[in-house]
Amino acid sequence: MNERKKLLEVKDLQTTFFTDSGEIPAVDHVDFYVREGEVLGIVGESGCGKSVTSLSIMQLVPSPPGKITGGEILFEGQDLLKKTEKEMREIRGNDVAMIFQEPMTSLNPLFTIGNQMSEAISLHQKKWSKKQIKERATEMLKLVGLPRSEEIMKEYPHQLSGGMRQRVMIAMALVCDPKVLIADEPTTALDVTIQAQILKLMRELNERMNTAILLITHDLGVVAETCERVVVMYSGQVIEEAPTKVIFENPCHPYTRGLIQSVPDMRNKKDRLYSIPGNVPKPGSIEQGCRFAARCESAFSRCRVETPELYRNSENHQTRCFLYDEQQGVTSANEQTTTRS
Amino acid sequence: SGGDDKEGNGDKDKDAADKGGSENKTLVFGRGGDSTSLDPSRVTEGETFKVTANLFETLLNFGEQDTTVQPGLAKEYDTSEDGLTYTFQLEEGVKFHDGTDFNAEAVVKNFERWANGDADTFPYYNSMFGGFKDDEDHVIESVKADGESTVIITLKRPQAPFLKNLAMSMFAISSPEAFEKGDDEYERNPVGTGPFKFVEWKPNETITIEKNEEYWQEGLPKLDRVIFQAIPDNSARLNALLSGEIDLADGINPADGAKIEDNDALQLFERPSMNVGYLGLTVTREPFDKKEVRQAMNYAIDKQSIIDSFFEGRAEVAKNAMPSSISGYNDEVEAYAYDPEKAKELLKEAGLEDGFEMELWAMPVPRPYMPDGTKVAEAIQSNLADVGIKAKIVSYEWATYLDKASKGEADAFMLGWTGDNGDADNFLYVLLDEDNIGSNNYTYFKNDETHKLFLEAQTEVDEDKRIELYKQAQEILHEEAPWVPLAHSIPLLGGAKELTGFVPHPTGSDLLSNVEFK
Amino acid sequence: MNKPLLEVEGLKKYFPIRKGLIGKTVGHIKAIDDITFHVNEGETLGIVGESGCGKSTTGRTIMQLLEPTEGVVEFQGKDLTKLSATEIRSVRRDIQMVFQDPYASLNPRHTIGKILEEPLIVHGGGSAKDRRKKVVEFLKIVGLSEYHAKRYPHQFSGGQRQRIGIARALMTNPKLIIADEPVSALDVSIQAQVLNLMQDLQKEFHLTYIFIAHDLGVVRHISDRVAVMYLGKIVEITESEELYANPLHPYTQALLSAVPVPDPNYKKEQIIIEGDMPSPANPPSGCAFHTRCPFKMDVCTKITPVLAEEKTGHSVACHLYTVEGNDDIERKKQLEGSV
Amino acid sequence: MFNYTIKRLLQLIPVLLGMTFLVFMLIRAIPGNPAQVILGQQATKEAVEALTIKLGLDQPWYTQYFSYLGGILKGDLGESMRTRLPVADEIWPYLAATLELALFAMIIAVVVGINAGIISAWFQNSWFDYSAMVLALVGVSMPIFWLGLMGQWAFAIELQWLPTTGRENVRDPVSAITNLYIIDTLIQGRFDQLWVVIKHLILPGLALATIPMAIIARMTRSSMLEVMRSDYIRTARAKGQKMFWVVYKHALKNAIIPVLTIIGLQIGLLLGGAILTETIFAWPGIGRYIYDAINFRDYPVIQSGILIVAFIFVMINLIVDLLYGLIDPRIKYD
Amino acid sequence: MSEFTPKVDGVVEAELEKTTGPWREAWVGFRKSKVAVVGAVIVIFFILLALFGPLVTKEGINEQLMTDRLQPPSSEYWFGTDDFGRDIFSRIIHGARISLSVGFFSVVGSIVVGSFLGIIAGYYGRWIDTIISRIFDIMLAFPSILLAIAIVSVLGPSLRNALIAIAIINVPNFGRLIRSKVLSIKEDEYITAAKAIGMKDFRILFSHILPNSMAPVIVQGTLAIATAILEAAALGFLGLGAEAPYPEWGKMLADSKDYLQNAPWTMIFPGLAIMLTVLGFNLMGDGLRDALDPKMKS
Ligand SMILES: Nc1ncnc2c1ncn2[C@@H]1O[C@H](COP(=O)(O)OP(=O)(O)OP(=O)(O)O)[C@@H](O)[C@H]1O
Ligand SMILES: Nc1ncnc2c1ncn2[C@@H]1O[C@H](COP(=O)(O)OP(=O)(O)OP(=O)(O)O)[C@@H](O)[C@H]1O
Ligand SMILES: [Mg+2]
Ligand SMILES: [Mg+2]
Repeated sequence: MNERKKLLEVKDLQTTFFTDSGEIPAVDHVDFYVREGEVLGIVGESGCGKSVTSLSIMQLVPSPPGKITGGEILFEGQDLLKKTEKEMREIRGNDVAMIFQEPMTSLNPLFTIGNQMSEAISLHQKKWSKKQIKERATEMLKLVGLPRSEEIMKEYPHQLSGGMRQRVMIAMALVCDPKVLIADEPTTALDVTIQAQILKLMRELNERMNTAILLITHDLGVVAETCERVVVMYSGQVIEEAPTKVIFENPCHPYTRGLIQSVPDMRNKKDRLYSIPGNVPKPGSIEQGCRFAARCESAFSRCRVETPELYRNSENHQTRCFLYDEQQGVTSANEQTTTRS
Repeated sequence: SGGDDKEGNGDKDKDAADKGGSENKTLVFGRGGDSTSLDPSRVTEGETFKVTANLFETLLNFGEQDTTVQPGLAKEYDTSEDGLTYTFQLEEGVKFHDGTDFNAEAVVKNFERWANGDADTFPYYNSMFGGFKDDEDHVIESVKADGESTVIITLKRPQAPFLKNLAMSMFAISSPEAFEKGDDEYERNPVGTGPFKFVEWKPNETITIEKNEEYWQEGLPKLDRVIFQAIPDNSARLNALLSGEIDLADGINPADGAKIEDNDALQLFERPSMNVGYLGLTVTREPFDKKEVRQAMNYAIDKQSIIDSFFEGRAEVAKNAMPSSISGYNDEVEAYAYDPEKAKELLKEAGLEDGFEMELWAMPVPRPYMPDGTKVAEAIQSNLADVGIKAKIVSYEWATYLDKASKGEADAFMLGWTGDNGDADNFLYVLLDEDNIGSNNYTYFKNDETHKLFLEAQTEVDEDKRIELYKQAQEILHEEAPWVPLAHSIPLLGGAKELTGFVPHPTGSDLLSNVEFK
Repeated sequence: MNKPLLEVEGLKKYFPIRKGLIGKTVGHIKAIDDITFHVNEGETLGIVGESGCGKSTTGRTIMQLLEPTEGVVEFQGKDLTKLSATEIRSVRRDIQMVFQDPYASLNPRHTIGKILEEPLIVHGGGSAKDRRKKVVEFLKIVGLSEYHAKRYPHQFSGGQRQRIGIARALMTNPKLIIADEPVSALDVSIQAQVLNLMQDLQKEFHLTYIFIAHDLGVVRHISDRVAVMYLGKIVEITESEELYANPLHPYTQALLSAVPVPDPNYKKEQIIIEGDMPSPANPPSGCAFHTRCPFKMDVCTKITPVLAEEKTGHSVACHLYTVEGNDDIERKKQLEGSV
Repeated sequence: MFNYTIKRLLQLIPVLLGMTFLVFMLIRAIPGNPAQVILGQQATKEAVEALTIKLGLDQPWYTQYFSYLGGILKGDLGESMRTRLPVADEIWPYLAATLELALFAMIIAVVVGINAGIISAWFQNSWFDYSAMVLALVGVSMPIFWLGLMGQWAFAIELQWLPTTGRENVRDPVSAITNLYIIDTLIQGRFDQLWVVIKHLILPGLALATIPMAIIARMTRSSMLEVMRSDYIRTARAKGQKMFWVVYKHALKNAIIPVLTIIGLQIGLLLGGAILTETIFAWPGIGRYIYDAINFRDYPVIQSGILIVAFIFVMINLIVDLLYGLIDPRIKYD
Repeated sequence: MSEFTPKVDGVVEAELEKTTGPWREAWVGFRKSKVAVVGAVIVIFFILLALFGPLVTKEGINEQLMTDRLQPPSSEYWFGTDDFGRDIFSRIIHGARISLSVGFFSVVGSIVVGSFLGIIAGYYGRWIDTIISRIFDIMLAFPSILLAIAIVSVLGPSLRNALIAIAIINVPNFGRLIRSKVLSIKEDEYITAAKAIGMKDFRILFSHILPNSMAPVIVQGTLAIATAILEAAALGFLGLGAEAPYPEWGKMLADSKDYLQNAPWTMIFPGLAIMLTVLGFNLMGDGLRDALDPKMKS
């Protein structure tokens, strides 16, 4: 499994919003990678920088006020940040495609589905005839499980339900056989039954077409069901990264642990939920120390002064917590274990 | 034409005409408003006559620059001793524009048409000849043709200004053939005997008339076409003149007179004054019911300064209710001098040593006799303040203004009058006699002596006696002072330098048959 | 438990669809269509269902914020649908609401102090000083501080705003609180805080909750009994333990299986139902769920199943459990096998 | 759509009726007797009285109102008291003159305004954006008559590039067919005249276009900015679409609806509200026509003139509303 | 029960912003916008001019000095003199008072009447809404300048009547704005919340709906002052505005129209005064819009 090539690699990415009320480092030195054919999940609470990360990859960060201020985004070894806008256009939708959280507003309400599908194709298949384009679009709609695809081509977004629209979005993203599909909370706005349909579809497409998927979500359940590997973000930073099973079986970062415990479980009723005190800080609002320190039960003095790095605590598991800092970590890790249990 | 015409660059004919200068035979005459009708007998408004004076002719004409009676379509005329019978010898061989003959029959038909009308169709006929056929006051007994070219008009009683009336533009002779098709139809398709024929009317824009090739006066008219263009705004009209889009513009602001004089491509024309601008004092309202107060007003206002500033000196200081050019003008009347002290004294006499408050009504629209009512009002206001009278300037929209003023609602109001036929009666009686209270006598001034004098003068055929009567009346009016006569303004026109033969007429309707471009 | 605090019977709310020149009614959106349930004193009734199934309408109709089309809402023995506007206003001191979007439900131009004081003013709660004291007291109860009273809603985080919303609902000492998706706008870590707070308050103040949500995990966690709604109707209602352990209605089953479980090792059988919920303006004939039901029978398209007690305290509206549906016994057996 | 149109047209009836009533009462509240005004200062009392009766102005107001209303229902707009011509015959040349000017101005305003707005939004906070928006603000801050007079002075008198007043070269008049001179000259193939007509349109057109242009530019900009932030724009960009097409295809179509509303309203305003421009440029238009009619108390002209302007105004807005439906498939009319 | 302290899980104080109300916040936002500040500075400048200017200028703005007619700008007459020999500079300063009061009071008038009608229409709906909305429709379909002319003609031309006419023609604009605002706020959740605590309609209207609909009204009001000043100038230009000798700017323009070529200063300065004032209000209105009404932010 590890043999697979890294298809997309984000290195030390920084994206900052320059607003009236100051600079917001929404993405703050973020590193991760996606392998060929892999489904990578990024989880984190609202405002932690998930969307900005994905938009940075596409270089679609609203500018002004946003700006990518540092780092590299390597796609098949080439730095996307060094490409011109024209070269980026060739990549967008062709090699790297994206779908968004809101199926209701992500389609242009004034153009037919067919029109929007065809646009996506014709931008990258310049030699195709109209007929070819139309056939391809219809075929893709069928592939994502939309019945009556011929008719849907002629319809407008508002005539479709949320689930159907999200399928159209997926079809549109996949229409040029992208190597990576970035899905930013693709099911958050949908009902559970519809979410189940969409997630199933994405899993199937991943298997069938071997498209790598970067699945962004805040729902741990979705991650558990869909992803191979998980990146956990908190306040603009990656705080933990590991294969899905590892994360759920052995969450290391206190935040990840808290997060997993605070979800009410449908299978068994707990008397009282575990809750992490306080709120998710806005990126940039904490200037010193670990960003989670204020909410962390295991925090110690160093946490409030120094900023932790991502420490590798096993071959495929990294954690941004001093508890896992090799130099001094072991003792505090033990200390921590005792306090917790 | 004047200035270099920038438009129609692609139009070769016109370019040629422009460059040749003398070959330009089209005159564009810019004016403030559009005509309401082209049938002069039906309207009272001057813009119509400006056009119709060139389409039609009257039995008698005014002098070139005055209101003396001259032959017109009638080459000779004769008055009986008792002033009741008039015999007119008509020009022969004259044809209407529609090809029908002009003759005594046609004249009779015109008079019949008017006499059978009513006050709102032929308003001037009504006011000039005392009503219509069956009315008691109707002056005209009969109009008869005597052969092809003799017309005899008999009156019921002498009317002194009768011949002058006949020279007025509204009593122009139309082709009976044409007007018999219907009054309303005729208004848009006028047919006269004049030097020009009607071509086209674009409402609120232009009226075009062209040369009448068959015109009976040899060599006239000199122009091929005249276009009357309505440009409501005075400044805009001046601009159009400056840029050469129009060749002749009336209603030039006094302030712009000098500019035209200084411009090498333009010339300034002065229209002989036949008007009066005045400040009327409503004698039924306190404190203007007191003669002293009215006189004080006369002393308080610095007419000369007003004329210098707002008429740019292009007006004559008024001391009587009519201009000096009109026969009967009393030059012996001694004008009230500008004397604030005297005014104060008079106010004191009237028991108003502390002054008083009043409304001063200012005209909202420019008129030839008063180019800028509000500004003159401001000047008057300042004069009055000097003698302790606090005047508040009030203005209404024009029709309201007239309406309210005629109801006697104003303390003091600015107004004026342009003569119709250059007769003293048309000023003094119309404006200051009790018969016209509620109509043109806005001051409600009433005086038995003047009333008697006016009525007597109306039927007095002996010119010298008439003049004497009017002179007497003016003395009384001066003493009673229902007005502060302000000015007899000289209306200005501007034209291209090349323009010759244009002689502005005091009535405001100019005959253009002698006009040409040098 | 004794007498129910609230009894809803045959409640309907139809929204007219107007059309044409004079706004003629050409049809109805049957937002809720003949629902019957009760809430006992001190318990929490959860209402779950997909978006648009009529959960909020139910809440609002009970509150008389919407005039019911038909039916009885009996609160403490009084039928609220028969009360005058003034009487209803005074009943509202006993029934309060907590809203889904904590930001939208707070007037952005009022301070928190004013927002919390308002219910007291409306219901004549003492002098200005007393009121202020009470405001501070309740701020502390929901975990905020006195100085927060001077602040404005936009200066708070989502979780804090929802606490303010809860505090406002508590100000008049209500008996029943209808919470319309109070945590669905919140992040998981915050959601846990608010759920805990609500549970604590319930114990402390002997509150009764109607807790509306679409997250089955949350509902399970907080409710004693759960009603599942589909297209304006209650399709199943029972104790929450029972529902999760033994769902009877195919829709409930599908719903439960669709919820992703945060455990990569947990393998469950997924019943993925196809298609979307039909429009309440034009509901399918018979059982509203038949268009998506994996166990559809002929009878389902014709006869509307009624909510009936299948086991003690477990009611379901499905032909699998009706006389009409019993004909196809084999099918039923098949079903039993699969559960 | 058809039903909707009918419905809207029916809804117009009370508005237009109310309009006639309002106008009717309003103008009769203005002191001044039309008969006196028509006959002028020189007229005698009897003449005025005779005309008052002839015009029916001595009747009680309701008789007058209902007889006017009856006429309207029969399609008779009345007869001008002053010129004695049926308003219906008389009004078209004025209306045409204004239509031509207003449309010319609106075309300038729309083309320049929309594009300036788009570019400003596209390059938000650029120097273009700033200068365009400051210009737009200056544009709406200028008294229009002042601008007109200054323009006349600069371009017609000092520079002599353009004619000062009027619609045509009066020495070489356009023969009116439709009274829309651009069309008339085209029909007649008089391209030399067409050029002259256009030259006459430029100054008053620009004076008139300034405010709508500024308003449209600002509206387009803010509408575009809002649209540009929306998800589907992001989607379009994520497909790899060129920014130009994202802006001009995806964003513009979505942003145009509020702009259309403004355009509709502005055309309406220009139709009746161009009095000052029409005065300054001696444009024989309907605003001036009605204004003069107010001064002359020409009741039928005022009533019918305003009614027609109002009718066109509401019709334009109806058309704009129907256009929404063509642009936005979500809007259904039934 | 005051004993009760729930185990509210150790609240960590989020970074709360300073105690700022929405209005204060708007003010902060307003201050940040350069354009808005420039606008405000202009407006304040003119307001100060209107308040105190007359105290420092030459006395007797109406005093005529015919010997000094139409003097070009000089050290004695900064902006030159008009055709009465009056100091244009002093007149413009006095005119500020007139233009600002016309703008301000006419807009306040339309806001009061418009808000009243708009609230009634929006909140009570049904037939009363239909009637009021139709009246607005009628007034809006009426070309506004013609309506103003007609109203002034009825009342007689004067400054006060011009003010009234301008106020009347702007009523439907505010009425509609308020109506639509009320309609949308009526659906807001905090209104439902207010109803749910048992609040009376009247109180909801005045304590919730009205304050929340004010922001756009203030924005619109500022912009409307700008338009009102222009409208007053237009009426003044048509001779339907201020009575002589008030130094109303539009009237000053109209009065000096004839001197455009010989004495351009008589036209340029009043024109600039109008433009600057109006520009100031427009800039300020824009800034206010951004600060008060983030949804309309551009
Ligand atoms: N246009 C913007 N201007 C200023 N700040 C922004 C902007 N967009 C995002 N941010 C900031 O960047 C941070 C990260 O935002 P982002 O949208 O990536 O969060 P997210 O993890 O996707 O949250 P959610 O789950 O709510 O979608 C936020 O705290 C926000 O304050
Ligand atoms: N005021 C209304 N007018 C017309 N239809 C309405 C109205 N309110 C709700 N509806 C309709 O009634 C149905 C039920 O709506 P309701 O808001 O109760 O659903 P819900 O279950 O609360 O959904 P959600 O989970 O999205 O909040 C929906 O189809 C909705 O469109
Ligand atoms: Mg996001
Ligand atoms: Mg809901």
